[in-house]
Amino acid sequence: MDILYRIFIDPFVQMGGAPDLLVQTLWEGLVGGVLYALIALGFVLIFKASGVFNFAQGIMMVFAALTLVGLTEKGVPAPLALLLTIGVMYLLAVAVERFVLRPLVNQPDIMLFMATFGLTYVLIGVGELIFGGNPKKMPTDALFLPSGAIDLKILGGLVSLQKLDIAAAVIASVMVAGLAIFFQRTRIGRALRAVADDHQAALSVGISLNQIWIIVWFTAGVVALATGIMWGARSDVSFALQVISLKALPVLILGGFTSVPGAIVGGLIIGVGEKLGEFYWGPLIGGGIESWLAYAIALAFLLFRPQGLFGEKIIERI
Amino acid sequence: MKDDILLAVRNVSLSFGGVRAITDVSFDIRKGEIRAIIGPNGAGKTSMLNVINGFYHPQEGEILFHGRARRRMKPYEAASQGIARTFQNVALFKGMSTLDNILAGRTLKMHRGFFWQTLRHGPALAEEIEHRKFCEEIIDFLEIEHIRKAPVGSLPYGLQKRVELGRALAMEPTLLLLDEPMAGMNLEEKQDMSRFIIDVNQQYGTTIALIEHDIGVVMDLSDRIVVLEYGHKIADGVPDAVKNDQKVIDAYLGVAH
Amino acid sequence: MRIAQRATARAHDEGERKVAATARPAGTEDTFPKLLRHHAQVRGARPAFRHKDRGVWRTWSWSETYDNVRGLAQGLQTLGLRAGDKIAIVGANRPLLYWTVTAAQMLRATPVPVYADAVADEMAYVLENADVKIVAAQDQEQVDKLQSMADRLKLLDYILYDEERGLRSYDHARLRRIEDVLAEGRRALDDDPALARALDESIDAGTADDHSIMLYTSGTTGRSKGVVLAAGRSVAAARDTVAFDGITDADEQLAYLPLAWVGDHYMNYAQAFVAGACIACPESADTVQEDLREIGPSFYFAPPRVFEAMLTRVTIRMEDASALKRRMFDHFIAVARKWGEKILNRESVPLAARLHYALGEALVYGPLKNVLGFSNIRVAYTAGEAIGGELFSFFRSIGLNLKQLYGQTEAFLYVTAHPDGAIRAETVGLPAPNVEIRIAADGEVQFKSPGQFLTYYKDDEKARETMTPDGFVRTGDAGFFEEDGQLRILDRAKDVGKLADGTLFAPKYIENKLKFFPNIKEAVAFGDRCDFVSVMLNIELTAVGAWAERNNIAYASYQELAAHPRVYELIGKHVDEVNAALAQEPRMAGAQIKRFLILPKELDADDGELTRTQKVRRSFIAERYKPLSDGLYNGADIVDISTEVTFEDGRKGLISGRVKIVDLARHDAAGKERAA
Amino acid sequence: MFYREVGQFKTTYAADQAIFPIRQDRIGLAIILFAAFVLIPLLGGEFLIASVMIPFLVLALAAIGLNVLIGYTGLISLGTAAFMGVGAYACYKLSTIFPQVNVLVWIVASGFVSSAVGVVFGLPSLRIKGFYLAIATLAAQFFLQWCFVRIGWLYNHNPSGAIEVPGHTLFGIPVTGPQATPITRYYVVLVIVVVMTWFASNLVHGRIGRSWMAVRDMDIAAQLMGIKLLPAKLLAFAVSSFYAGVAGALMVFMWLGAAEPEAFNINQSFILLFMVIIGGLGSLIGSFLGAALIHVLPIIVRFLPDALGVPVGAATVEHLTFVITGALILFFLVVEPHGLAQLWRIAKQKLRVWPFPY
Amino acid sequence: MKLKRIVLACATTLSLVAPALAQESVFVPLFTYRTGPFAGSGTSIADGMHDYLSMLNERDGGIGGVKLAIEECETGYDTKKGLECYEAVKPKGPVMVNPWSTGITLPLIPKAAVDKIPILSMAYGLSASAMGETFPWVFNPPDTYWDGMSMIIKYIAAQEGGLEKLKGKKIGYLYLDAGYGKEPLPFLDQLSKTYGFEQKLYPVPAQEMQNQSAQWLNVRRDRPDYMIMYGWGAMQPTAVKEAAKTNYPMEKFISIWWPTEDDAKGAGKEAVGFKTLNWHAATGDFPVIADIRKHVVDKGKSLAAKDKIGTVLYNRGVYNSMLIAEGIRNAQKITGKKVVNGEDVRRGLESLNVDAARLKELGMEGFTGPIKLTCADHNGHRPTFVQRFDGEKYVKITDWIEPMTDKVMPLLEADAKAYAEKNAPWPKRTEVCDVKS
Repeated sequence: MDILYRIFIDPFVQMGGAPDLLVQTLWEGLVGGVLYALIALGFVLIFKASGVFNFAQGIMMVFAALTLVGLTEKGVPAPLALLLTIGVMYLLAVAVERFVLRPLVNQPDIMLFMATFGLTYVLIGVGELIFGGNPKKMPTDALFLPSGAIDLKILGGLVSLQKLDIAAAVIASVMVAGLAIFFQRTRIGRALRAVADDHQAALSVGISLNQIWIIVWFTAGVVALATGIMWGARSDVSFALQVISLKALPVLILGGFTSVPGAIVGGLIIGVGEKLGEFYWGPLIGGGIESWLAYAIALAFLLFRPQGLFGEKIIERI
Repeated sequence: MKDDILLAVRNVSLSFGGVRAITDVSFDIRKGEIRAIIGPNGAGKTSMLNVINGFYHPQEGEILFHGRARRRMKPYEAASQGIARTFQNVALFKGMSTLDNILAGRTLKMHRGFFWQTLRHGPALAEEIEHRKFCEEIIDFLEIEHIRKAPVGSLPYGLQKRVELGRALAMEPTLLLLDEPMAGMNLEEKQDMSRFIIDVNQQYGTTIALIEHDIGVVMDLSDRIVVLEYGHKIADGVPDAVKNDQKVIDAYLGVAH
Repeated sequence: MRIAQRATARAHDEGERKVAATARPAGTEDTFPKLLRHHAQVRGARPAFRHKDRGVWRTWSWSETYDNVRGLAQGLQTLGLRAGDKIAIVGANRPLLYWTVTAAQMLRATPVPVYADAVADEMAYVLENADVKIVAAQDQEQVDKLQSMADRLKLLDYILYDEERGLRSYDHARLRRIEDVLAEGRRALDDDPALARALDESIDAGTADDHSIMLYTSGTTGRSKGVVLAAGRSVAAARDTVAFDGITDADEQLAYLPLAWVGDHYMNYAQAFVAGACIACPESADTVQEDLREIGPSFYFAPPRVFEAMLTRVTIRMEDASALKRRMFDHFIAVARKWGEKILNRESVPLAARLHYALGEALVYGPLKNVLGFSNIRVAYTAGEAIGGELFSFFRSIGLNLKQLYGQTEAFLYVTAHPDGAIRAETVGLPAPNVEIRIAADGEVQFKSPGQFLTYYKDDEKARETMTPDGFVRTGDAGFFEEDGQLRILDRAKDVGKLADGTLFAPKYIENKLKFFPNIKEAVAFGDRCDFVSVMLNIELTAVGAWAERNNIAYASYQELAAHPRVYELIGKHVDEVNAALAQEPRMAGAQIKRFLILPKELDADDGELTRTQKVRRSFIAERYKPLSDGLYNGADIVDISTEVTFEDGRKGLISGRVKIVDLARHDAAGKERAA
Repeated sequence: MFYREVGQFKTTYAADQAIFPIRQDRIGLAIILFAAFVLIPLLGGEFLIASVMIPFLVLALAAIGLNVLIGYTGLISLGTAAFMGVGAYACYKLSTIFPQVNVLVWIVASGFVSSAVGVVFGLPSLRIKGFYLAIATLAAQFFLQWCFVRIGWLYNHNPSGAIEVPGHTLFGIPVTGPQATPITRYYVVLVIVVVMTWFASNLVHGRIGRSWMAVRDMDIAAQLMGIKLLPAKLLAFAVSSFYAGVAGALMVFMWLGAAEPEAFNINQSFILLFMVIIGGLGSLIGSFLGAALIHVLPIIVRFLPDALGVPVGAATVEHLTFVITGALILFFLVVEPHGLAQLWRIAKQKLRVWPFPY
Repeated sequence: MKLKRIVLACATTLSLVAPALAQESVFVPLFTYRTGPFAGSGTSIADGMHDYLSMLNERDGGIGGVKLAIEECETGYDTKKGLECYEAVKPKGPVMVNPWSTGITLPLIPKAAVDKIPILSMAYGLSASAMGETFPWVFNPPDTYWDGMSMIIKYIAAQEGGLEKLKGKKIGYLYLDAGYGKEPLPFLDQLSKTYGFEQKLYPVPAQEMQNQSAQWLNVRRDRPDYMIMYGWGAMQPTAVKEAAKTNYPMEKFISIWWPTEDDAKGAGKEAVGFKTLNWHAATGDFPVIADIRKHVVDKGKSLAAKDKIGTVLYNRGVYNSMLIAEGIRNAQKITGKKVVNGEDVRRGLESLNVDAARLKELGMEGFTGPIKLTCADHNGHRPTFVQRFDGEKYVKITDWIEPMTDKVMPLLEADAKAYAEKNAPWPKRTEVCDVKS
């Protein structure tokens, strides 16, 4: 009975007992979720336009952040470094298109998936070769990112909102909005949407498939950079961040591989879910369950809706 | 013999998310006959086959096989009751050889368990060889000796269709469903395939239901024909009757409705 | 095929073959059934027949074969086959069909193998002419053909078939499955010892004078004739050559040639029955090459066109190889050409060359022979037509002991054969054992041989014409003996003519020289009583097609390719080379080719342009393509032609187009070129 | 070139259905086995045996397991390392609870434990396909790894949090622990790997293998052949996990000697995945080739510069190894998407038709 | 020539005929990790170890007239690669190995006695290996993690005014959820019972090192009076940042000896006050460092970044190498041999006695305290001090704090015994003992 109490009653008692903590937990979950969502967004962009399940999105994030930090450490002014990094991400997109996607066109999806594994290893190696394996500090000030916290004394307690986290949320919203406009309003964006449905249709818009790939990968690279800056500012920029990026995978399951809103909503659900789980239920089984909770949530979800939250129902044709 | 009804479709309706694929269709297939289902594109022919072998479950109506009614049946149950099938777009196991594909059709007839399978000696091997013999008869029958060990993915389309037929035959079906067995074939290949279909029907007494676009072939091959249009049955009968049916002529000439 | 096949033969799984200790040539038996009985007793467990069926090589030992043949004989007897009756065999190489031959011989009936690809009319003629009572056919296709001509064959009682598919629903009043006949016969023999005794007696009663077989010659002119061969003579002839080539029961050969051809009957039936060797039947015509590789025969016989096709395939496949590999291949083939034949002939060769050759053996020749299925071959023969020197020496140089023989149906094959160590492409060798040869005054080759035929069936008149009064057989071929005693064949005696200026004109000789080029499939030479020699050519579609592909020449049909100017250029070079070669030969220098053209369609036996053995029917072609043959001699450069063709499915159609005729420069006898 | 297939004909189906129907292949196999059983122990140094061969064999076994799942049944799994972990921990527990039973028994038995766990995590595979399933298997990876850390019972509450391998003997010869010589351990691993490879080969060539491949190539058609998807997939999970489990037990007991949960982390899963991909999906030989390449290549990269006298920092070499591994993966995917096994098949085919190109 | 080398290289890698090393040298392999997730820490340690030994070679021509053959082997902090390194160096006759990873140490422990290669796992690895009677071949000076925990508790007690004041206090323990972080758990449990404080546990899974917000939310809820951290790699800077975010008083946040300057710097000035244990200085103002600069760094023979010299982990590497060098020197002294082997160095380490005078000779006066090992005690259980981060560097703020050896020893003994039992048959000690304590 005690067990049942601790599982089903106690956590809620705690929530009620310290609403400020609950709010804080939710906030932390939301912020974490936003960052997961950003990584997932990169996945979705690429998957939507090229059908490639880009496992390298995580390492792209690390690589982008490392490049930025590496450049600033070399004394390049931060804004310039930012531009240069964007340039590097563009070159990366071109290289990926030229050396990975183009030769692998028409290969089964799993091959492209594996190729992004190879890409991951190459980027890790190159990244470490150039920047070394040391964790690096994100020059938040130089990038005009706020620091410090806003402390709200509410609910009989204190809810502390890091300005950085707020910035992350704002940037994420801006990016999503920007991408939405890009997809809805621009010619290239429409082509990108078309390519997801029909490669031929895209060609009729007058953009070659290769260009589209470059654009998508570049866009994903920029998203990765933004994500990298945020994560880097929260902890340090190091290759260990890549493991965290795996968290975007359950987000994808939840949101569906092709849905931008799905990535956002999925990210938030996963973020909040795992924080609540870890905070209120984790201690029951010794804590540290965050490492798999997200996957478990996604898996449970998947069993009921195999195509994800926003994915289209798969009708099998024969 | 020929009047025994093997399979009856009774008032079957099927829809996908509101889109009607089949509406209240009934017909039957007699033992030992070659039954054709024809109709313009999108008439619901393939859906009908999918209903028969349990891949789709109709919202209304029922299917009687050997006189027993069923509404929901899994495809593998259909298989174990003796319904085999080929596909419109060849659905072979591309990574396997011709022989392995045909042997795969014997799966239901093979019973040696996991233990013997790991050893691949004694009973498992004996069983494997026994079924190999059976498959060799099919290979001989379909005249595909020369591609016995070739991976099917690399075979020309016509041969793939033949292998697929072989795989279905390996199941020793009572009812064989052929979905456009001659699509994309040239004249000679069509003649060969027609010969095989007739031989199967005669030699093994297999009942055959087939979908085919080549009306000439259908008229030659089949004993009776069902004509579907937009999911409705518009005619049913022997080739001559169907050929002269006004509705059928309209459907094929595309008279406005 | 589910015929008795005991475990004995299974010991030879995986193709392991051991020389049986009991190997010794058969002795006194003078008929094939007696030979069979002998082997069943002496080497009962040794494999006699193999057939790739349902994916594996089913094998029957000699004793199983004997049992099966006896059963079949009994079954045939039940169906009414008696001594002196004729039974036709139509189909591909199948143990059951071979057994039918022996079973008939057991009953002292005469088997008559018929070309399976013959059109109904031809076949009907043969069956009618031979007074066939029963036909053993392979499958539905043959049965259908036979039934279509049933009204013409008054004597025909039964049609037997091997493969049941498609036939089940046929009216079985006069239709039997060979297997069933065999099974019934066996049952009868088992049930009734008297029958078995009677059969034994029938075997014993067989004499050397029995009509062992009747082979219909295709004949370049007129209807084919049934060559009647006697049992004793056949066995004696085979016995001689078995000894000559040392064939034993360890030998194995692939039977893939038409049953009705003397080559197959001699090599795959008579010799095997004498020596106790094993006969392997391929799975289907499509798989012969593969089956050859699997079986790996030790004795091999093929007409030149088979070797030619093989070399063509080798060349084409090598064209697609990487540059490095091609260079290696070319290098070692050059080495082989230089030393290979010498090594094969056991001449003295420098050690360095031997080593070089050994390296080539490891890298090229060995693998090549492996891919072609030649690795185990001890002796290979070619016959039927002249073989190109290049072609011949190519196979010899890579270590295949290929020899030529000259033979005739009337001789029961062997007239001459190459002895080991003295092998030249131009000659056909020394007289075979116990064969006497002489050159008649008009240059015709005449012989007397142990296997010599008895007569032509129902045509003693013709037979008498063929024989000289002193018992020699006229071959109809013109030839002469070289200094070393080897015979050299020029052409059909009646075809050898003279140009208007009296120069000797041997059309076949020129045609063969042309056909030795892989790009030329057929050649028809004209010139008798004309001012000069001219030829009509067929290109080899595979070879020229591959060449065209490499040279970016687009074509839609054979006709288009044949008329392509660059193809003309290519073929022109070949013809010119032939001229250069002819110029080197004193007898032939005058008969160089002055004009040639490439025919817009492939010559085809179905159109009567070739015989069933793929020999050109010169006069028929000249007549059929009259505008062209006229054009060759009236100086026209371009001639329009339209001609009827028969498609594969039997439909007829019309082909029309314009054909270009090309003039060539002449080589003088010293080899230098001078204006024509 | 080395193939002389002339005269190798089959008179029975048993011979025709043999896994190595060509005599030269059998000879080649015999040579390889001879080398593995005789030459390597005889001539190889301790490093070769302990750090190259044993890991290579263990990884190859795990790769075979993964290949059953991905290559033969078409189910992507990113949790192989965790199943290896299950095997390792199961073997540890079993051998400490029942120390009197021979450890080799437990190594095999641990495969069954892993198998059972594998089946549980394979259950979603009926509803989930493709990448979705791949991600679902990550749940297994992280959850199981968490268990290894969190459940003290699994590691007998060792303060080190690791499982350690006590010495066990077989016929008086130490097979585990520090007393066991590399050669002994090598033989144990080799025998197990050879036997299990043989089993796997039998499986994939028979009815079960065909039904897996049918599910992989065209699951709809497979169902219509009468193949039930869930049992087929679960069996693949079970067999795959069994192999992974045994490999995991071998890894700890025969190779590492002690292991922390980190030994079974996601990286290990990825590396096994690379082995299977580079080696060739749906090929047992490929699993070996892939394991050889992925495991041995870094060793060579690491020792080569040194041996060549080129001073390259240890760290640089490590980075280069990453780049090279990644580049190789890309290279193979681009040049030969079907992996080393396909190269091997092509090479073999070339040798068979030598001197012809096809 | 190149070809010959390649052939030779292949021969050595594959057949591994152990290449005969140049005579008159002592082979010291260094297992390092300049790559992988912990490269940040590993690089400094590797540089420190490498540079000190190189300095000895450059300055003194080695030890006792024998050159040191130093060879780095990259482990990437990966157990499998570590074992590979071990197998690779084994044929070359190393006098000891420094695994620099608990994961690598554990499988090596049983091998040491068999291969006769001593293991020096300096303040990491298996705590119980401090018991020389059970583990004659393993050395883990100068402290075990349990010693560390006891000293942190003692420091906290000192802040509160005595051990008895701990009663009722809440002490949080943030640890890497792995063997290393979990090891002190039973000891902490024991201490909390003894002194009546409440322990709060915050495990950080290895994959979540950089994502600790949940743990720190718990911290916020529980409001522990003190926080203890056993972290590693990226976990440490993240923890400091999270602590700052959570407004946790930095002065009450005490870590075991692994955090670096960089780990704290990330949180900027909010990290001021963060404390860690240490047993050696964290500056470069010592003769020994000067010598390293002079003989190694300035000659361009060091891989170390200039600003890292004299930092916590660099100095730790130097300290580690000092132990190596002294062990070898001692072995030479005991055996009288110049070229010593693993067995000799085991004896050398066992009778190691670096006293104040010797430290002075080494140019390490004030750098660290004396250390003495015995046959029974392979650890030394040396006192440590607490250093406080001042925004730039760590500053020593306490005097030496002695560990609670009395509490630690029984645990170690029990553990060693349990280890020997679990790994039965564990060999009985037969090795000679030069110094009976």
